[in-house]
Amino acid sequence: MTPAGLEISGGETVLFWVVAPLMVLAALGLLFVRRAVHAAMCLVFVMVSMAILYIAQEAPFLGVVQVVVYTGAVMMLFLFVLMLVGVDASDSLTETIRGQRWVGLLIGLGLALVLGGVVGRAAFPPGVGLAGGDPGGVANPQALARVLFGDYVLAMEAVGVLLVTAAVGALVLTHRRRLTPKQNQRTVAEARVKALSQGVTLTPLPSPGVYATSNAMDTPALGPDGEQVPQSVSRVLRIRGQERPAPHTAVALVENQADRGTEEES
Amino acid sequence: MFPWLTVLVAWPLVGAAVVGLSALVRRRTGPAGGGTGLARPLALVFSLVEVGLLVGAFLAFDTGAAAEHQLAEQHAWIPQIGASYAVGVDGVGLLLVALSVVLVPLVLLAAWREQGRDEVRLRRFVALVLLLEAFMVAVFSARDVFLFYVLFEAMLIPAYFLIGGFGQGAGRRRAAVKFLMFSLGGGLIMLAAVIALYFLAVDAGVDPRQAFLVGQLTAVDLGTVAERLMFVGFFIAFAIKAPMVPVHSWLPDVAGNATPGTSTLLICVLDKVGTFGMLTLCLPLFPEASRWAAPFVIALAVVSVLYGAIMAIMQTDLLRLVGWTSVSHFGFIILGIFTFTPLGTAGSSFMMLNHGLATGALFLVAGFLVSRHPERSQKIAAYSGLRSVTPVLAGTFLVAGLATLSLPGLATFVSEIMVLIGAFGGSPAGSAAWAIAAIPGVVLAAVYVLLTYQKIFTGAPAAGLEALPDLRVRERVVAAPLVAGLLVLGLVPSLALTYVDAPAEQSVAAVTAVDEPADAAAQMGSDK
Amino acid sequence: MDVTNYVVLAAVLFAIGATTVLLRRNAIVVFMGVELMLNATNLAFVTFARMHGDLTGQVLAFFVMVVAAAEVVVGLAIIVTIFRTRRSASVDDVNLLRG
Amino acid sequence: MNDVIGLAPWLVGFPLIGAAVLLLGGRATDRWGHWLGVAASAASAVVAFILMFRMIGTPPEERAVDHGLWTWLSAGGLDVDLGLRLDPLSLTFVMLVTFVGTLIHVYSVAYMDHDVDRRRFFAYLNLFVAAMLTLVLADSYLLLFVGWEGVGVASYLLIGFWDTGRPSARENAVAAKKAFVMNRVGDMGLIAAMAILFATVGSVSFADVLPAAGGLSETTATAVGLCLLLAACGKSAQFPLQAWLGDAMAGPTPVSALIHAATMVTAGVYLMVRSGPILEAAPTAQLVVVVVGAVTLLFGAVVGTAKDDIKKALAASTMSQIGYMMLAAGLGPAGYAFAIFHLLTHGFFKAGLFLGAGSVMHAMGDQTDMRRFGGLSRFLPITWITMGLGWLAILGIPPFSGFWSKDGIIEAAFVPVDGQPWRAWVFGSVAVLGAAITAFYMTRLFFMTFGGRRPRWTENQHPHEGSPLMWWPLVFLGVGSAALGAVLGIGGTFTTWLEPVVGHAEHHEPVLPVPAIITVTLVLVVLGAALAFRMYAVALVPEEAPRGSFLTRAARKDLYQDAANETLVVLPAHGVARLVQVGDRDVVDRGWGVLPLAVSWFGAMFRKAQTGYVRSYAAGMAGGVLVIAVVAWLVIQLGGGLGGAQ
Repeated sequence: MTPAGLEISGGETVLFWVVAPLMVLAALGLLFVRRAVHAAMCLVFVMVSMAILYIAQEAPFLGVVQVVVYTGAVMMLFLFVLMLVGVDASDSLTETIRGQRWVGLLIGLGLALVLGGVVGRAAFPPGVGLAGGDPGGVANPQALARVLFGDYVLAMEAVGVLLVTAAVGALVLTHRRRLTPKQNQRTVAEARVKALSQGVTLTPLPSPGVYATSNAMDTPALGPDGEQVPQSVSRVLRIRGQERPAPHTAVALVENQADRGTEEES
Repeated sequence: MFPWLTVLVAWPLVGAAVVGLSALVRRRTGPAGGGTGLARPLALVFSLVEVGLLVGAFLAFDTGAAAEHQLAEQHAWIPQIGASYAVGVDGVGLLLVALSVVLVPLVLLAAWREQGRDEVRLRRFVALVLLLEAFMVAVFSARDVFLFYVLFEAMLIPAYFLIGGFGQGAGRRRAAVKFLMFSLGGGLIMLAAVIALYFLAVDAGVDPRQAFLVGQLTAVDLGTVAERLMFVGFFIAFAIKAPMVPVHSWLPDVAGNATPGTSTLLICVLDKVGTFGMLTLCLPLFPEASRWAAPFVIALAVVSVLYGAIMAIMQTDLLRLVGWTSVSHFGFIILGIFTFTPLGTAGSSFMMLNHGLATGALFLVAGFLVSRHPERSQKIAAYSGLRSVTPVLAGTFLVAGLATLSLPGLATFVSEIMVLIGAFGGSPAGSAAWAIAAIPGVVLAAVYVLLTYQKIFTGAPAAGLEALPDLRVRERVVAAPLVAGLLVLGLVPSLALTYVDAPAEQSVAAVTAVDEPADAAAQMGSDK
Repeated sequence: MDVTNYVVLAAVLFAIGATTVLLRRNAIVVFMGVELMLNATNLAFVTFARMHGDLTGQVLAFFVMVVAAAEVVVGLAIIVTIFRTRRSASVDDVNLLRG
Repeated sequence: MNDVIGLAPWLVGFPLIGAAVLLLGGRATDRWGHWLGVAASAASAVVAFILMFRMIGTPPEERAVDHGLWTWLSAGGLDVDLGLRLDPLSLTFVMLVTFVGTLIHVYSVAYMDHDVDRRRFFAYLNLFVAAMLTLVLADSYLLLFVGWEGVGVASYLLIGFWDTGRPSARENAVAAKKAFVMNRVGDMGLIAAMAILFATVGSVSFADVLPAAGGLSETTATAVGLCLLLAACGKSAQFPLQAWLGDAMAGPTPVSALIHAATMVTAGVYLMVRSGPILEAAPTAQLVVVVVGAVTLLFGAVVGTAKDDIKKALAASTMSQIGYMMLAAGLGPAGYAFAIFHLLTHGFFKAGLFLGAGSVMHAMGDQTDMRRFGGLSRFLPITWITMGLGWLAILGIPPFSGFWSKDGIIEAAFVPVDGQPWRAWVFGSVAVLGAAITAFYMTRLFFMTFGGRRPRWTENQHPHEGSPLMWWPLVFLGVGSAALGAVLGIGGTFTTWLEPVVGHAEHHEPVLPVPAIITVTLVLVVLGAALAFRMYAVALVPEEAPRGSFLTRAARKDLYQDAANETLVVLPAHGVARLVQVGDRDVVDRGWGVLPLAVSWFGAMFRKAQTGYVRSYAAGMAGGVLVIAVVAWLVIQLGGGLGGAQ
């Protein structure tokens, strides 16, 4: 049943049936993927698809705004914050609030059913279409601009103020007050000298050992007595447990040299 | 005509504002007066000027027409809901206004050193007292039910802070909340009745833009059931305020935890709103319901008389004891009002005044006593043998106590005997028997007063109290007007009775004028 | 095909968004759910505008976008602030309003 | 009479001003305060004499004068003028109060010489005189009540005069409180009586009430009469409210003499006589009055026989003598005159006896135990003689004054009322028996104090007569005890004097001939006195009281009056009070506490829903939306589809 004033082309139908299921899938991804980054990507997909649908629905301006504002700005902001919070922060999907999962699913399903049911059963007036409603055939952005800056100019202004306020608010909220004095080279140096008594060295730590058998960043240097020097390996590697012992040939070599040295002396 | 009542209400408000602003003055002139600031002297001056204004109001009042509400003013306030700013006083209202106005400077003076030397605290205290004064004056002169209700609730605000913020006892916050909850509970029930009254009045043809004027409402026939329900609504609020057994529980806690000055204002003046409301609202607005409820009310009143007195005897805390004596006295007042005799009603009206003077004196003197104790103990057992140490204090306490037990020659006696004699001839069934049943209250009064005096002032002086200072000049200045007032009104009570006689006659006439159902009248006739 | 299909799609997306809000614990993902719901309503607005031939629907969708942008800014700022103090982005960890 | 009536208010005014000056003046008046007190009382006495002489010169029917001062209270139909009623009855009292009062003031100047609070004492004494005069001069029950309670307060203050700084301070204070509270119990009766009178007669002034008394129904009159009797019992220490009088002896001795012997305690008798017309309308009440009088008469006499404390013995005697007066007051007009006559003579001889006792105590260093006296006649001759006169007077030995008044009462008691001879026999015998016991205990008192072959003093006693200020009043009172009865009694002078007030009593014949009554009485009196003489003057008196018979022990304990009061009144009352206290705390207060508890219980319930988890709240919101949507949908479906669109 196609309304009289509104012709839906076959192309649009195809477009809808291709895009809509993908959108739903991506949206469900929001629900089920573990990593927040992936969820964000899903949402980006939904939004871009949404922009396509807008354009298909005679709203080219909104379609462009959707891409620029949502995918371009909002989602980038999301990704930024994800970076701040930790990109690999992933939810465990086990539920901690008792019954929340079932309640949530039930409500979601219920909403879908009720809303869909209402829409499905409602009798809508015959569609008009924007081209039919505007015989002058003014392009969508101009028409929208007339309404926005005509009937809704006050709301427009208010929304502008709101945006500015939000920006300032975000600044204020994320502003961190400095609680300790600013560090400079001198203070750092002084602090290290002061910390000497606690076993900190002023000099740089020894560099890792360089041996032909390995690429060396993960192997400790050897002291003159053949003992391995753990500090010479990066702390990160040590904590991750990725350090390797020095090759035993090198150890033997050093020990031999040390023995020879002592023999010569004796 | 000069708007005496509005000025009397507005002046303390101005005072409170000026006291609040005095903070600015001091900052500009630098610390002066030892850091206690201008608040106390300013407030005292304001309250004394208010006394002067009161004299003006008395001169403008025509005692020949004491039953009419004089000095009346009326302006539209919120005409959409029928509320007007209508004030006016009959003799009873004027006396109670006078009581409030006279007690405030005395309380300020009595509390001069009570709140320490912190300037901010002092300023708040006196500002609250002045605010309370304004509300009290206003509530006694309100002639619009809605205005009355608003003031009735508004008084709770300063009272709450005075109890909870400036009290002495450890349980003052709890007591303040208890007071507030009881009062608000009563006020809520009253609010329902007030709203119902509006609709019924409008239905009955009262001008909806002035539907709350007492003068108009008295003429409205509300229908038996509605009238009785509304009577109950008003009465419960007033009984809580009065306070009457069994809704008295808040009173002893407040008396034991608030400062004596606060208790004086609260129990000696503010609580009179309860009995005043019964007299000036319940009786004229709901005459039939008043007659219907009278036997029950009288019974409760007599129970209050005895109950309060017995509880007073059993107290170990001096200030709580004084609080309980008030329960007993309010019982007498209510007994007089609800036996519907001109004598009893006039006695009750007079007693409202006298109780303020006598119990005020007792509270304040007890406060002077407590303030002398090294630990500010309120326990009676903490004192002993002080008659020889502080003879003037002892004498003043005894006089105040004798006034509380209604010694002939003092004003309280006149009112109490008027109530008892009047109640005996009252029209509700069983009045005579209940009046007789209330008489043992006078014996119990003697017991609680003299037992207390005996414990505190006789015997050997308690250790640590042998060198307490006697009453200071400031304290004597506080006690003297109260004692003098009690004596003068005791010897020449007609000074006050001219104000209450005609209103009493009128309110009794208002109640009894409504036609009795024929069979009831016949039955009453055969009883006599 | 019928324009109501778009509305049904909007309803389904809205429900999914709501479920996301209810089920996910990562504050950022929850927030994404909110965005999804807003977008779903926008789709409905646009569809209705087309259906009725009235641009007001598009205007409203536009306003929703702007307000949503402002909301995202503030909301994310709040999330960042909370993360800074509590080292967590889970909405379940912020339960100071427990009665 | 009218030219001097303007002086009457000064009777009250002088002592009132005296009291006010002394109380307000404080220590500044310490030096001369006591003389101001004496002067105030004396000024009153002078005014009383002037009024007295003027009244004697007035024809009997014009002797009653009401002198209004100002409208006291006028409200709600009760109009009471503050006014004084001057008639022979009140003037008799005024004379007694001012004359004896002044003597006692003078005596006190010396007696209280060493007391630092002497000024306060005189202030209270003045206050008492003012209140007592108000009581007797009042022209209405209401004003009478002012005086009535005024004397109660004065008595309270004076009994508890030594309420700090002495070992017995607390006991004195307790005694004072006991007196006031028991008086108040009686006062309830007066209040009730006034209430009934106002409800029936519409007034409480004597001028309205007394003439209307005849018109009262007998029930009303009986009720009023009994209420008044209750008041009288409280004030006059009559059975069953007698217990306070003995303890009241804790006050300084002049107080006991003035208040608790001569004047205040007899106010009950005054009230009865003043209310005569009401009692006459209520024969039942009259009978009760007589019974109360008779019981108290014996009660006091029995207690008196066993007391070793000289003041307590005299107090018991006072109680007993007032019992005589009360008995007479219940006999109607025939008894009134004798009641007042005995009141007057008793005022003199009992005041004399008390002041004598005070003199003895003063000499013996405040010792009151008669077992530690003895042989004092040589050291205190004036006291001995004056007390001797008092002793003979109270015994009723002719021609001393007690004989004239008491004998009249005994004769009146033997007159049958309403043709009921049993009453005459019962009450007559009680009166005679009482006289015999009186003779016994007074003789015992007298000889234990002054007689005996050897003194039983404690260490370092040097008894001597006090200053002239102390013994001159004794002399005056002694003369009064001896002569007053004869002066006023012979030829019925006093009866005639009172006739305008109490009415003329027709003469009725007693059941026994009068000479026989007198003879029997005298014989029994002499026997009682002789018995006492044998036991306490001839025989040796042990210094420690022997255990004694059951009756003696009971009498020493005031016939267990305190124990009875304790068991019958105090304990139950205390129980009730405890019950009320516990009830208030656990039922009323806790009952109201249930409301906030319920509220907080509900709060705790709802609090559980506030998990703090944002997602729970979101679920709530979404669920709410869902529910609303479903409901709206259902409503619309049932209401016939979505409106508007076709």
